[in-house]
Amino acid sequence: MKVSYFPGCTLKNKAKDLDLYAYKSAEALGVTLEEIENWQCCGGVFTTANDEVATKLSSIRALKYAGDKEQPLITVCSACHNVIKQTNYEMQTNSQFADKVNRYMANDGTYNGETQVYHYLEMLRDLVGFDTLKEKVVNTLKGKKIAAYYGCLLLRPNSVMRMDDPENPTIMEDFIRALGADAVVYAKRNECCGGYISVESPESAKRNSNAIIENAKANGAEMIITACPLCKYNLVKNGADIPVVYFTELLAEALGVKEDTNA
Amino acid sequence: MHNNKYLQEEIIRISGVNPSKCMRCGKCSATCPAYDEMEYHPHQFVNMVESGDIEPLLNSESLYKCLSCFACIDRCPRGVQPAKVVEAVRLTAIRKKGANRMTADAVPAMVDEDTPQQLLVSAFRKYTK
Amino acid sequence: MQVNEYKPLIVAFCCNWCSYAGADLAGNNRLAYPADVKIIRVPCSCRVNPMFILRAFQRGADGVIICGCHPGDCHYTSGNYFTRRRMAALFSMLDFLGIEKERTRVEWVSAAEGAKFAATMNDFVQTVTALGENKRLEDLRCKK
Amino acid sequence: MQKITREQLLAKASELLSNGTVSCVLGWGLGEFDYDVTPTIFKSVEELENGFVFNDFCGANFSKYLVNKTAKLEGKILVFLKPCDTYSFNQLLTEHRFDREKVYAVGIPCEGMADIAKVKAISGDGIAAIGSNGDKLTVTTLYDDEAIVIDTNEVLAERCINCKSKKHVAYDELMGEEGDVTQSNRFDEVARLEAMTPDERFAFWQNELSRCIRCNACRDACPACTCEKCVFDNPSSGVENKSPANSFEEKLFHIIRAYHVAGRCTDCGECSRVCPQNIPLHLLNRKFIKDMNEFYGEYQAGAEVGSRAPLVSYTTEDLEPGEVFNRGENNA
Amino acid sequence: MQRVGVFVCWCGTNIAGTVDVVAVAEALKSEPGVVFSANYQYMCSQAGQDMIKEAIKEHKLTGIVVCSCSPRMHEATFRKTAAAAGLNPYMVEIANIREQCSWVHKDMLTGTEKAIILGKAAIAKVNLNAPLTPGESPVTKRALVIGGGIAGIQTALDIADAGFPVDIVEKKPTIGGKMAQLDKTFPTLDCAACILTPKMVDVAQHDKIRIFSYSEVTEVNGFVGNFDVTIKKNARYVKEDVCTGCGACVEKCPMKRIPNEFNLGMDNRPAIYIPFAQAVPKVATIDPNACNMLKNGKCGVCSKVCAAGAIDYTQKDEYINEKYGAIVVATGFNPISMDKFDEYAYNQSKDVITSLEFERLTNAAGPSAGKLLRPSDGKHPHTIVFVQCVGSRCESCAEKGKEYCSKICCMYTAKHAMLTRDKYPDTEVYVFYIDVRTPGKNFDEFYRRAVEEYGVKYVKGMVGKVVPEGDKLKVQASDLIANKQLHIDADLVVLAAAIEPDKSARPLATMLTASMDTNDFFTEAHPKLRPVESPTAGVFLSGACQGPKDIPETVSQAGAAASKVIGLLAKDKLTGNPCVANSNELMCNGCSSCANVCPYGAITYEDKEFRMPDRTTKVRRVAVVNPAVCQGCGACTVTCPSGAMDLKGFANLQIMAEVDAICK
Repeated sequence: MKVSYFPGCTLKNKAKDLDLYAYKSAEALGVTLEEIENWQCCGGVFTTANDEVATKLSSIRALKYAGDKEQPLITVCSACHNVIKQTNYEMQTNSQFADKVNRYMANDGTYNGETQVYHYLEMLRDLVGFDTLKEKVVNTLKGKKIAAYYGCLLLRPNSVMRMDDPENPTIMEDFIRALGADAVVYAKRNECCGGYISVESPESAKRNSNAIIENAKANGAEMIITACPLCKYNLVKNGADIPVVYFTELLAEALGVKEDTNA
Repeated sequence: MHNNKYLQEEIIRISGVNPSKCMRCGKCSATCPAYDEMEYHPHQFVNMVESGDIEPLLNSESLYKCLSCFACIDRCPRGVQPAKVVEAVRLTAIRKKGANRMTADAVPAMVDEDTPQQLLVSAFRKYTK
Repeated sequence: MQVNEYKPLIVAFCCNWCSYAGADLAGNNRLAYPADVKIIRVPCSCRVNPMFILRAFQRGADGVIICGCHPGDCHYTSGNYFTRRRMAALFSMLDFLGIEKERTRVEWVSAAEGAKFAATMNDFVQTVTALGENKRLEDLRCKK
Repeated sequence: MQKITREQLLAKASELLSNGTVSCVLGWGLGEFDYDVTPTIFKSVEELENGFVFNDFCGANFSKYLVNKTAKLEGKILVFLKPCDTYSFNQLLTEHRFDREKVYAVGIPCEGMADIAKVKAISGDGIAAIGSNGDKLTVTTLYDDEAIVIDTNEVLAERCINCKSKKHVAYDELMGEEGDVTQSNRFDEVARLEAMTPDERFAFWQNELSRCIRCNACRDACPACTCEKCVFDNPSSGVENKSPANSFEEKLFHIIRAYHVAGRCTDCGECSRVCPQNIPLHLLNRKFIKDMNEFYGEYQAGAEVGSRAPLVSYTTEDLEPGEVFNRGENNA
Repeated sequence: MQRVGVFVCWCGTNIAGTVDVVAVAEALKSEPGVVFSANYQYMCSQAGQDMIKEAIKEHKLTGIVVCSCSPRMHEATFRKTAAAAGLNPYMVEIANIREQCSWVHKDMLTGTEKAIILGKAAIAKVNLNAPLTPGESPVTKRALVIGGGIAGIQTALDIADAGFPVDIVEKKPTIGGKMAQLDKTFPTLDCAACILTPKMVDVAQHDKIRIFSYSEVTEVNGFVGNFDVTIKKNARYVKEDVCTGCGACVEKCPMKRIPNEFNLGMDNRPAIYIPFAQAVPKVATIDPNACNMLKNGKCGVCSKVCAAGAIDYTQKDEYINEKYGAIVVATGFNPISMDKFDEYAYNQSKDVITSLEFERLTNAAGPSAGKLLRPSDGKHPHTIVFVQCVGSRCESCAEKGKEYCSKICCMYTAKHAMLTRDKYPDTEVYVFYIDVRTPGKNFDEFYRRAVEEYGVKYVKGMVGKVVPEGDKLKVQASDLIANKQLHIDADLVVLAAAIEPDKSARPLATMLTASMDTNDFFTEAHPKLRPVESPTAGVFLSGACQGPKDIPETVSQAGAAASKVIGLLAKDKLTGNPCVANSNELMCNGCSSCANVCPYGAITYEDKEFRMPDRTTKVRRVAVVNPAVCQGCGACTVTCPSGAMDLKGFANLQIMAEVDAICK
């Protein structure tokens, strides 16, 4: 299976692990990630304003690129996923906006939200299948107590993201279980770490992140996994005393492709 | 209280939110992770826009405290979408000339060696125009 | 009295439960409307067959109005919903054939809306009077 | 030029007759002229070989005939259905008008049928014979020595130019390849009329409908007009009328007929095909279809058996009759 | 040709003031069919009516037209007058020349002119009138109540006390419904069991009531007065008439770990069980999904210990056919699922419970024997947070929750809060509310007492998030009055879940052709004036299946429904409205359009044989209207393309005759 892949700015820089292991693991699962040519940064956050067009064009270019190749578009960073998925939804549902965008991008032909956007986790669940994944695990993570941290971007707004139940998601827990580990369910897994607020008021980010870590630990977590570089940054920076790793790294480890990456 | 009809309509247009759908349950403010940072809270944004009392919001630091985590949007029983109102008010404020919240000069002081690009991009998109 | 003044002929179909009662209430309150309006009582607005409307025009009516309970208040629960669809289709078709669209109307009048009934009739008569005689749908043989 | 040939259909019909699947065949039979093809019941292979035809004038929609024929004839009837006919077939089943068990339906592909009026417009009157050869019709007339060759595409019937579907929605057996629902421009002409002023529209329809000679061909051919007793034939209906003595046709007959089939009309176009006065009667039906699609959501009568037509259905949020005009003005 | 008499009323000066009644009577004299025309000051007076009667007899009138006030006023009067003179009452037509003429027009000339035209229209119509006789149908004097909660129980008792046999169909093994699970009832705080269980016993002992428990309705045919119902009695593998309810089997059953639905899964029951001590009927039921004997053929303990020999592992579902004159729907409600509201952590912590679960926790017969203990660790909770409106008052397009107010939550929450503070004064009790809605007798007083006397902390605001951490539930909420975000470490969180109609209601409504709203509540025949009747004749509504209700409301509606049923069953025959649709089978196509628009399900189809002109016969499908069910709206007449369907009293020809008369 070949899919279009949008890595995003951080994955080529501070979050190289997220990217690298995504590639390696996909390969091990028989999925080829075809990186979009000349992709541009999604902008990090989606603006909900009706009258913002320019800030959404980079996402639409990526979407259209995948659409032209008749491939689903796979994202791995939560923020990219949120921005691209919300932009695509707006293209599907807001004809005025779509019209404006298509005029803007006159040279590239029209696009009306036809591309299917999957987060890497959704790809594992819906395109690969957790059962298949389970079969491919070589290093079972049995006995590890792992807490999934969703953050806000993967799940909300639910009317658009449609990834899982926004209040009681299971996709990452099912992922953890597929790898053989124990999933720690805790209430704060879908609460915000503070996100970009750490430039505006670091204390706020600290308070939020701390509460998340404490809640995960109180429920027995020995490790936290996430899909978002910013979440990871906030959690680590604000005193996580248990490891916080990208879910792709855990995946690569379980699939036995982590070592040769490092080698 | 001043009723600024023009700004009110502008914010309703940008956000696409109908503030009169609010039934004053306060679940948005109950759910908000940035509540304590804010002078005006999510439900107040909605209610003040509904009554046209916009200026205090425009001048409030609260604009920059919203995390865009969309929890208020998902948990609002009436589908009001308070975060969209906050965003619309903030844009109304920073779209004015010279009203950018962040400048490029300030960046070096903010970063440490682990700062992800995503953080800076997001902050720029949120705080500047 | 002006002898040659044009007086339109209006046929009003009123449902028994709401609009006919609304017309009665207009009478009780002595709310005047032109005598050009002649009311035919039907059990429900959904009893009004498009044939009745065409027949009225054919025989020289200048305007036809159908009055029923407000949507949701139908005595028979759903009759006026059918009326609404049927008349939307019929009126659009008459318009398509070039018949003046102002000659047909559907109005929801409850048993409590005597004032609305009178106001509606005054307005409708005025509209049709301004249009003048119905020539496009009448059957010349039937003209008096 | 049809992709399927008379020989193929004949072979299929003969086979089904011989093996006892059906006891008779409802097919196209030879008429007075080559273009005058008549729906016919064939009861033997011999009758088929002598009388069965299939050419570019086989436009007749057989669905309607099943109502009477299934009631009268013993055994199963084989019927050939073009894609558009299958919609009428389903609609009649929705209305419980015939017994599905008594029919063996064979779907056949259709490349569009010719309009004899268009042929005559090119060849002139006095057609003696029409042959078909590839994409051409060869027309021999009484007055010309040389045969006139006409491109079939030039004389395609209006309903076939705007064909709504090459897909069969009902059959027991399908011959040839299955097609798709097509993107047609069938509502363009309705939209053109809608864009006119009321005066222009009135003039248009006066001109068209005043030609009506009240022959009832439209009603008699219409697969939706299968009433046991038509209101226009029924003295106790109060609207009976049998002759074109007055402006009744313009004012009532065609409006009521269109209204009676509204939501049930599959837009097969038989009304216009059979009209000897060439009145574009299908436009009235299409107006209803277009309106209902726009008011209440897309609905294609006959697309499936048992579907509920817009006029026997409702939602509490439907638009008000007065709003149908506002909508038009906004569009203009 | 009719012989029509015309009677023009003056109504004192009410009509005669603006209409020249003499001229009207004179003008109408020459209309077709008119053989007599008169005017009089008050037609509705005794003298006026006598005049009509005499004229009918003297002139052998076959139809009369009264030009007078609105038919809504005196049509019934003049119909009686006609009937008294031997004329069919439906041969009377009224021309409304008062409300719709003299009262709304000013000058004599136009008034008179219009009155004449209205008279002519009425004459044209009466010329086409035919005598009508209301149809009669017999009434089966037995009622069916579907649902055995307090609504069904009360309805059944009231009907049975009036002397009519009643059957209750209840899908659970016992009647009692939700009320049997409650602890105390607001605002009087009497114990639910103490007031409900005697009623359950009354039902069990009533010689006019039969209970079909563990049963459901599977098919309904027929119409008002003559319903034909199939009831499926699910196999309970225990002979109901033999079982003594001793409970030996329950005690000895080895399969003991089945979640107990009566206690909402907060404790366990065996595979053979009696839901609760006061169950009616008090017989055991075997859960076929749990019983080892039924699943694997191994065990048989209950059979061995049953002294009465009531166990029957071979029992099969049984179908019962019964006829009923009236059907009462009392299918009740359920709290909605909390799955979509996990911001409150219902799925994450045992200590987040619904209000109904709280009822069981505080009920003496509940899983903790009435002691308020946390389900997780059995400890006494010191801080309790109640959250109101969970799933109620949600926007219609929201994917979770209901748009309506569930109505009962404010009061039961006040009750829970008050009782908790009363019994355990050391607990802190918070109630988060959007509005406190207490319209009801002694309701607001009750709520105020909870606040003022019992010290319940009512907070205007909502809970946004519940985070289970350690043995605490961290509650994050807003206090809108103080404009603060609150963080409370609670021990127990109680959610006032919205209520919704029972899932069995929708298929039942289809069987009954009774209409429902988008929320699956049954629709009333009229929201104000006929609140306990469904639009389908003979089907009545009782309790929360029609809308959220508390107990007193349910009981009063149950009584009202019963009185409607009694009124129906007291009749030997039902007289219908004769102005009903009828189908001319010669013209009917059998196309089903009419049935599609009939709101009452009055039209059915049958295959009929017809003789054709050529002496052959043809079988055709034709519509048949049931005059007992048809209400005469006429929707079918317009949808019928062939005009086969017509409405008596408002026939196509009659209305067209009126149109013609007016337009002439």
